[in-house]
Order: sequence, then structure tokens, then C-alpha cells
Amino acid sequence: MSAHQLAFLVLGVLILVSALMVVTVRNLVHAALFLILCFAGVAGLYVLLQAEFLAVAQVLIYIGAITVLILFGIMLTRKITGGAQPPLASHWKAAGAGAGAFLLLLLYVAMTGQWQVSDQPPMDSTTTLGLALVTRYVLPFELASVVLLAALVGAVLLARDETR
Amino acid sequence: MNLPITLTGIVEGALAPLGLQGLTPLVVYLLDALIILLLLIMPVVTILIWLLRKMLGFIQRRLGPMRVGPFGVLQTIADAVKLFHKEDLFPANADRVVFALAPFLVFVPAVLVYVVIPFGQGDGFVTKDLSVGLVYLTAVTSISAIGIITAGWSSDNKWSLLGGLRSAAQLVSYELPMTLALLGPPLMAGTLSLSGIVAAQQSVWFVVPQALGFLIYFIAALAEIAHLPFDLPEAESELVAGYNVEYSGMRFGLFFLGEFANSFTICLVATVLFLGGWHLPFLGGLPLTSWQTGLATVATMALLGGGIWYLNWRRAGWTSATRWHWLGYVSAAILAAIVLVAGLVGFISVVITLVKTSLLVFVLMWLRGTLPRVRVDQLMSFGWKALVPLGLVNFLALAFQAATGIPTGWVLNLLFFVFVGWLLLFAWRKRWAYSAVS
Amino acid sequence: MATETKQTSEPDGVLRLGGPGLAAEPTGDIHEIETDHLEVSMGPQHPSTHGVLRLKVKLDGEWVTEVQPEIGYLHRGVEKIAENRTYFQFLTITDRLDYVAAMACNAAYAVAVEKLAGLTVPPRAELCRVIVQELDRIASHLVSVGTYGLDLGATSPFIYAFRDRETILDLLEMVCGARLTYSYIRVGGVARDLPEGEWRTRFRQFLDEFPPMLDEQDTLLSENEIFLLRTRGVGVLPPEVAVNYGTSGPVLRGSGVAYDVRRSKPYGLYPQLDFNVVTRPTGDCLARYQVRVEEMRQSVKILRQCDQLLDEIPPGEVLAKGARGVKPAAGEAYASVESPRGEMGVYLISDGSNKPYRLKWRSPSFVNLSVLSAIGRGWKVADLVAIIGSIDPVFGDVDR
Amino acid sequence: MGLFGRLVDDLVNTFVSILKGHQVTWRNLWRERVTLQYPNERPKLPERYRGLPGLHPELCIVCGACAKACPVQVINIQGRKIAGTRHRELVRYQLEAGRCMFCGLCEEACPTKPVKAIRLSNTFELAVADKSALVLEIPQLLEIWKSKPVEVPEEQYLAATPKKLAAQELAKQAEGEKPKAEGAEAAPRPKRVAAEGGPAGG
Repeated sequence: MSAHQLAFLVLGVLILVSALMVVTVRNLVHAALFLILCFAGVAGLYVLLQAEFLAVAQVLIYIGAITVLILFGIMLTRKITGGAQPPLASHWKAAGAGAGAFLLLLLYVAMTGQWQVSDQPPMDSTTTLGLALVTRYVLPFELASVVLLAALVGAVLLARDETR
Repeated sequence: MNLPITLTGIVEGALAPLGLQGLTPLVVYLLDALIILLLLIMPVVTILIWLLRKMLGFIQRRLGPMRVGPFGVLQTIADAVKLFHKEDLFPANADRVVFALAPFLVFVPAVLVYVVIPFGQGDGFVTKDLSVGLVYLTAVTSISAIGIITAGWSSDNKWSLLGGLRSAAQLVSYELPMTLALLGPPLMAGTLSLSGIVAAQQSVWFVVPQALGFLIYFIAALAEIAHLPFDLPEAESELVAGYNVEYSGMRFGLFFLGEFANSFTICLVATVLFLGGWHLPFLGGLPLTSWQTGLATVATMALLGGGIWYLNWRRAGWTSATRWHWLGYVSAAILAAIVLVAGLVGFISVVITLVKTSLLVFVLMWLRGTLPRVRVDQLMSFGWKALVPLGLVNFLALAFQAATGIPTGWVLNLLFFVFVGWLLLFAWRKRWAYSAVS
Repeated sequence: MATETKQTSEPDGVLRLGGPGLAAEPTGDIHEIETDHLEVSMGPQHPSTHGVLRLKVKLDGEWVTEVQPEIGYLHRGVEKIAENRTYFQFLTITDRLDYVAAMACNAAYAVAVEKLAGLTVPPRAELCRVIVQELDRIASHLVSVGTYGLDLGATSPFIYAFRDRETILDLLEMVCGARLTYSYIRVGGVARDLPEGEWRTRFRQFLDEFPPMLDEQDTLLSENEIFLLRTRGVGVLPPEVAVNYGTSGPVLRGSGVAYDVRRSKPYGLYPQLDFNVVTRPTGDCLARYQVRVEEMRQSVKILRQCDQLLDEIPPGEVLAKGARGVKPAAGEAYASVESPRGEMGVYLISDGSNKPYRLKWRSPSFVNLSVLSAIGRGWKVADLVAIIGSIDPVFGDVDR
Repeated sequence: MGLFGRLVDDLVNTFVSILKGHQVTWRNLWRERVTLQYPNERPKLPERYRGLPGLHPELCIVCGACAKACPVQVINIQGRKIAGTRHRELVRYQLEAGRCMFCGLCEEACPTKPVKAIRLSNTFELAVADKSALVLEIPQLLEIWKSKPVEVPEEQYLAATPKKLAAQELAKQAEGEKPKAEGAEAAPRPKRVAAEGGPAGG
């Protein structure tokens, strides 16, 4: 067994278990911490795939920024432990059906899609990525930026204090 | 420089009989990390803490630690032993798991950073020269925010919660100007790898064309590690001690070590990115033999160490408290010998980097001895209203220069230099409305 | 003195004060989303409360919406103790009131007993009193200014201030043998005359060396932009509020009211001495800080005059006759002195015995602290620290 | 001044003020230390220093003035008459140093000459492991007394101790003479002294 395979196995188990914990654990802070673990596992997968930039971006954005904000939000709320409510939301059947359908779709795409596989890793994934973002995918990239900007403006508007 | 016997070779030799050659890189990484932790970070942090207390003492006309070891060098170790002995307390309503985990979330990233930092010239002095080293750096440092806010929350203490929230806000806010400032060097060097960035500074250090960026980085980094003018998360006079109020024993020690490891890190990063890493000033372009470089560095080291020794001697005199002073000279001599030998063998680049870093660390301590603390809203408005726009302007000027060749970045920094020069030459003499009262 | 105030009682019973700093006071109801107020207890073991003060603070995020001081952690029943000590013995207890400026406590008590018993203090003793009181005023202001820097995060000014204070304490130690609990100013005079020789040399040396040191230390604070940002316009105490609460000392003078017991109700040698009553118009933390710094300079000015007077008034008797067993006739008296914190007054009732029938201590710190809940609201936690520091309460004095 | 001018002014102020502070700390970096390496270097105490009170039992005339003057009543003094004379000798002298506040009123009240029987010494290291060690008895008090130098030579101040005076008196009585108050004048009468020291006990 190579280190690669071992690492993949470990990471896979880590991701699955922590993802399961995120949705089952009652304590919201614990759930957020498991989410971090899950993201870290995903970053590890990127490393295995030699996509260093993606891995690092995963850590920077998902762990360093997004979960910090999630934690920030959670800690300001009162009921962190969830109280006596059942861990499942009331519409779990509908949600389950949606998730199942999405899973099926993913499986279908994974099975039927044409995946280019090569033994050689891309020479400089960062450069390739950067070029792709500003040439071929410039429109989606800019669109995403606009959406984020709108969200930013909205957030400022919401948080603005009229009286001050 | 590569050592004749490599770590990889040893590990491979050990694993081969077990049929586990595949695991070699992994094990080598782990060992590398361990070696870095034990041989570099711990001693460096230990000495740094001593140095900080010593410098603060001198600034305040005291002596600082004097009891343990020559001139108190071993004080930090004594403190660590004390911390180990202390009871490991958990507050009654604390979230035990998170509470126990948080110090590691702060300390481990502080150490992980060193994986990509080139301490010297050559592959031997960097654990893994990632092609995305700079991004890795920012990513890993951002993790410690989680440790700090979970520490604040899990203690079940209102003060530490406030401290945790403050620091989360501060870290997230100052990451932006810091990253903007960090974009300068890779833009000029054309690579994200830290070794590549240092190599690109052979002729001119990036602090010259990127003076503004350096300043922004340094200020933002001070805020990132919660150093003095921005040490709000642990403002002891306001929040008791912020997020680490409830911690005791070695868990507190980890926060403490992490904090000092961080102050070393920002100086190291500044050295690598802006101050030319292992390049000597004005000699960068000249072909130097290791002998010459070695001698130059020994001179610098002697100047540095001698300075501290001189200060201490001048203050303490030959009291019986300094009766171990000869040990100090012996260790200085040993250090000098090591440096000399290192210069011959090729370690000299590491020494140069460390000397530059310690000079920056001195600046940190100087700041710590001088400035009061800003208020939380002032911190935020300074970050968002001053540093972010400045960083953006600086980055845009540089990007424009990189894209078109018109030297906007140079012009901007020239203006900056002119401004600083004017400040030092003329504004210095200005009397302030508040200086002389009545 | 202005007596009109801008206080208005709101329907909810909350007292609101009209000050520039309070106009921007945030309250919970401005948010549409219902939020919780965080109630924290600042102290009694908090690093910036200058003693065992406990503040019940209500926070809206970082904003202070309510602050209520709770005192009494250092209460020792000094006023009751006085009823069981002779007039002469009780003086040693007064050292424990405002322990940062014990000379002022000694003086306040001594002046009151002298007024009650009709004792005349010898001129040499009056001179000694002024010298030690002004030295002690500088020492006390140094503590205040130094710890103020510490409250705002600057460590070096604190150490520098304590370095200079150490010189004063050495001088006072040579005079009376103690560094804090002087018991030097006695009923009817002082314990001993000032020492000659080395003491005089060191005293003059101090007068020469201190002002530049003070300027240097002041550079670290009042010329530092961060310090100015933290104090300018913060914790504004309007003069009418200051007067209505009965504040005194630098807290009152920082609001522009020129009230100094040394000038308004002169005692001892002060009418002969030339010095200015320092005031600042703004009433913010910076003003109170600056008043203290400037008062130190004024004290040096007074001490220089005293240095000359030491040659003019010959050494001689320093304790009035019959002071040890003083037995005032039945009656009452109130006398006050200007302590570094304000008007320190002693009200005594005598029933004709050798022990006070009743003693009431008007401690400036207590009165000054009461203004905190009025000016502490509407600022951030960090500002609250700055405000407490600028009020400079000493808890031996507050709790008695 | 426009917005830009104000901004520049602010920037200049900030920079220069921060640099000025650093100038101060830099200057101090090169100055002499002002601290003392305490157990290795001892502070020089002034002559009037008020440390732990010490007692010379030979000199004490057992007048009780110190106990009466003490505002916190930490002195417990017991004496007895030396049989057949007007002089008294110490039986027990206890000083509870844990409650002593070093005001020095006892020393001021002490009437013995030329050296006071109770004197505040230069001892300031008061830490003990056991609280009971803070109750000082005669031997310890004598040691403390002797720790502070005396200007008068020993034979001079020990010349007229109550015991010696009593012995002289007894010797004179043995000779058949009437006990004259020759020696007693050297030690003032206790009653008057007690009144001056303040009638704490009354």
C-alpha cells in the first residue's frame, strides 16, 4: 500500500465521519468544529491530487474565513446546545428526498462523464488556474464577484445603524 | 547545500526492510516538522522571550531577568517548568473538549508556518518549498483565529468571550490589508514560492520598491498577532486577559508560546519577503566566498550580542547576581564559533536571515515598550479606512506597473520616501498643541 | 458657581445627562432585532480598577449602557476606630486612608484637631508640612499618571513615574522613617524637624532633576497620538455636573472650575506661597490627566519657594505645647486640606474627653467616584477603563 | 484646512508623535539602571528608618509608657518591683509584630536616657513561616535592638540600668543609709511619663 492510498483512505474516513457529525451533533459549536475538520480533510484530498493552490485556498477561505464567521455567529446566539428538540428538522423527509435526488444526479454524472486522466500532474496549476479565470471563465468569475459585492452592500445596509 | 547523509536516505533505509518505502515522504515530513519544532522554534521562542524581557527591562531602566543562568538567559525555561507543574484547571461550566483543544489550534498553526519558510539558501533549509508558499502562509496563519475564538467561548467567561470576539473581528479585518501588502513581492518576483521571492531580491531588496507595502504589512501583522498597539484581544486592563483568562498551566503556556512564535514569524516573513532574506546589504550582487560572508555575519552577530552584553554589564556591574557572567562569555564564544563554522560549511545564509529577523524583533519590543493601546473602534477604522485603501492603491500601482511597464509603483514609493523624509526633516521640529500645557 | 444642570429625568426613571459625550449614547432599542445585554462584573479583582472596586457594567456589545460602582470591599471602620483612640494616637490610623498620599490625610486630621483644640502650630512645622505635602502630592500624581498609562496599555510611563516617585519616597523616608505610612504631620506640628545635610542636597537635586524627567515621561503619553485618541473628548464631565456631584481636585479642575482648598480656604503656609490653580476647560480624560501633570510642575514651584524659606525660618520647636495629650473642649470643627485627589475634610465632634466623640471623613475619592455612573455610560469598555483611571480613586480613601 | 490637509496633518501628527515616544525609550535604553538586585544588594536605610521595634530589657524601667502609647495595643508588658527598692524589673515583654504598624509612638514615649529602651530598628524583613513566630519575646527583641548601632558606648548606657540602681540602693540600705533618690533621677519617674505618652489604657 502506498502512502497515497493510505492517506486517501484516512482522509476519506475523516471527511465522512466529520460530515456526519456536523449534522448529528447537537452542540452547534461542536458542529462547526467538525465542519472545520471536514474542510481540512477536503484540503488534504486536494493535496493528494497535487492541486496545492486549491488546497491552500480551501484552508484560507473555508477554514480561515467562513467558519470563523460561522463560529462568530453561533457564539452570539443563546441556544448553542439545541435544547430538547429532536436533531432532525421537521421537514426531514422532503430534505432527504432532495438530497437523495442530488446524490443520484452526482452518481450519474460521475459514472457517465468523460474524465481526462493523466499520470503527469499539471506543471504549474496556479498559473493555469489564474489564466483560466481571466480568460475562459472570466464571465462567471465576474458574475460571482458581482453577487458577492451585492451581498456585501446588503450586509452593510442591514448592519447600518440609523441613529449613529 | 545538501548534507551528505540526507534524512530521506536514513528513513528509506529504515523503512525498506519493512516493505513500507511508500511511506518515506510522509515520515520524512513528520520528522522534518519535529526537528523544526524542537531545534528551531523552541529555542528561538525561549530566547525571544528572554530578549523581550531584557529589552523591556533596559528601556525601563531595569535589568530584566537576572537570576536563572547567566544574565537570566534560562528564565524562560524556569517559567516553562513552573507552568508544567501548575494544575491544569478546567472552569466548572467550560466546554471541556473545546477548551482543551483551543490552545493547540493556536499553537500548531504558529508552528506549521515554518514549513514553507526558507531559512537559508538551498533546499536544505526549507522543509517544503511549496509553489504556493505565500498563500499557504496566509492560509495557515488564519487558522489561529479559530483557536482564539473557541478558547474565548469555551471558557464560559464573559470577559474571555468578549476577548475572543474582539480578536476574531480584528484578525478577519486585518487579514485584508496584510494580504494586499503581501501581494507586492510575488508580483515583483513573479512567483509565489518564498525561496523564489528571496532569490529575486539579490540586486535590490523589495523594501525599497515596496516600502509602503512593507509598512502596511508590518502594521497589519502587528494587529494579526495582537502585538502592543493592537493587543486588544488580551488587553489586561480592559478584558482582564481576554480569551486566555481561564487558562492555566501548560495550556496557557501554549498560548504564550504561540504568541511569541507568531511575533518571530511575522519578522521572519518580513525578512524573507521584504528585507532580502539571506542577502547581505550592498553585497547582494557581488560574488562572495563563504569566508567573507561568514566574517561579515560574525561581525554583525558580535555587534548584536555585544550590545546586549554591554548594556547588561553597564547596568548590573559586577554584583554577585552576575557571578555567572563568565558563562555568558563562554556561550557567546561558542555561538561565535558555531557561526564561524556555519559560515564555512554554508549555513551562513541561515544566520543572516536570523540576524535580520532579530533586528525586527527588537523593533517589536521597542514598540512594546513605548506605545499605549488603541481602542477597538479606532483599530477597526484604522484598518478599514487607512490600511485597506493604502494597500489597494499600492497594489493597483504595482499591478499597473507589472502589466504595462509604466513605473507607477516606483513613483508611489518615491512619493512615500519623500513624505517620510519631509516628516523627519521638518515636521520633527513642530511643537504640538498638547505638548506644553499652561 | 453654576448650579443649573442639564439633568432630566426620563419617564423610565433613567437619569440622562446632557453632555457632548452622552449625545451619542447608544441604547438597546435602536436595533430592530432584539439583542441581549451582557452584564459583566468589572472587579473587584480586575487589573484596571485601581483597587478593590467592583463595577456592575451592562454592555451592548462593546458599549457600556449602565455602570454602577459597588464599594466597601476595603471598609475598615476607620471612623469608629477614631472613637476609641486618643486624638494623638488616631493620627497613625489616618495613614491608612489615602495610602497613596498619606501626608494629606495626616494634614487633614491634624488641621481639624488643631482647629478644634485651638492649637497654634510653630512656623517651622508649617514649613515642614508644606514641603512634605507637596512632595507627597507629586508622588501621588506620579502614581496616578503612571498607572493611567498602564490602564491604556503603555508600560514604560508607569515605570518611569515610579522611578521618580521612588526618589520622593526616599526623601520622605529620610524625613520620617517610612515610605507610605508616614505619621509625620502630627496634631500640633510635625514629628521631627527636616534632616539637614544630605537630605537638603538630595532635595535640591530632585527639584533640578525632576522637571525634565516629567517632561520626558509626559512625551510618552500626552504627545502620543494614540494616547490622545484614547483620552481626548472621552468621559466628558460638564462643570455643572461636576459641581453638583461635589467633586473636587483634578476631577473638578479638569472641568474648568478653579476650586482648590489651598486657595479657596487657605490653611498653613499656603497664602504666602505663589502658585497657580491649574484648570482645563474641556472636562475630558485628557484634561484631568493634564491637570495632574501641571500640578506636579506647580508643586515643584512651591517646593523651590520652600527651599528658600528653609533658610529664612530657623529650626526650632516643631510641635506645639500640650499636643500629645490634647483634650479639646466640647464642640465641633470641620477643616479640610487639598489632597492630591481633592478636598479632604475632617469633621470632628468633641465631648471634652481625650478621644473624639465622632469623626466624619470627607474623602475626595468617594465623592469623585460617585460621578462615574453619570459619565461612564455611553462609552466603550476601553473608555470606561480610561475614565476610571482619570478619576483616580484610591480605595483606602473611598471605603475608609 | 480642507479634508486632505487635515488628513495629512493627522498622519504627520501620528508619525511624529510615535517617533517622539520612541526617541524617549531609546534614550532610556542607554541610561543607568535605577533598580536594586535586592538580596544581593542591600538598600541603604536612612537613620530615621522605622523597622521592627527592639527592646533592651536591661534599660527598661517598666513604666508601661510604650504599651499605653501604642495605638494598636501590641505591647504586653509585665514587671515586678525589685524587692525593697523603688525600681522595677521586667518579667515579660511581648510584642506582637504581626499587628505592629511601625508608627514609632512607643519609641517616642520611652523615657529612658541616654538610649531608649525600645527603639525601631532597621529590620524590615518580616516574613515568617509560622504566625506564632511573629510574637516577639525578650531575647528576640534584644537581638533586634542590638541590630541598630548605638552612638553612646555600651558601658555608658548600661551604667544606670534599673537593676544596677536597685543593687546600689540595696547596698546603701545594707549600709544603713536612707535610700536617696540619687540613681532614681537618672530614670525619670514612670507616672509623669505615662501621662505624657497618652493615657491609652484609661
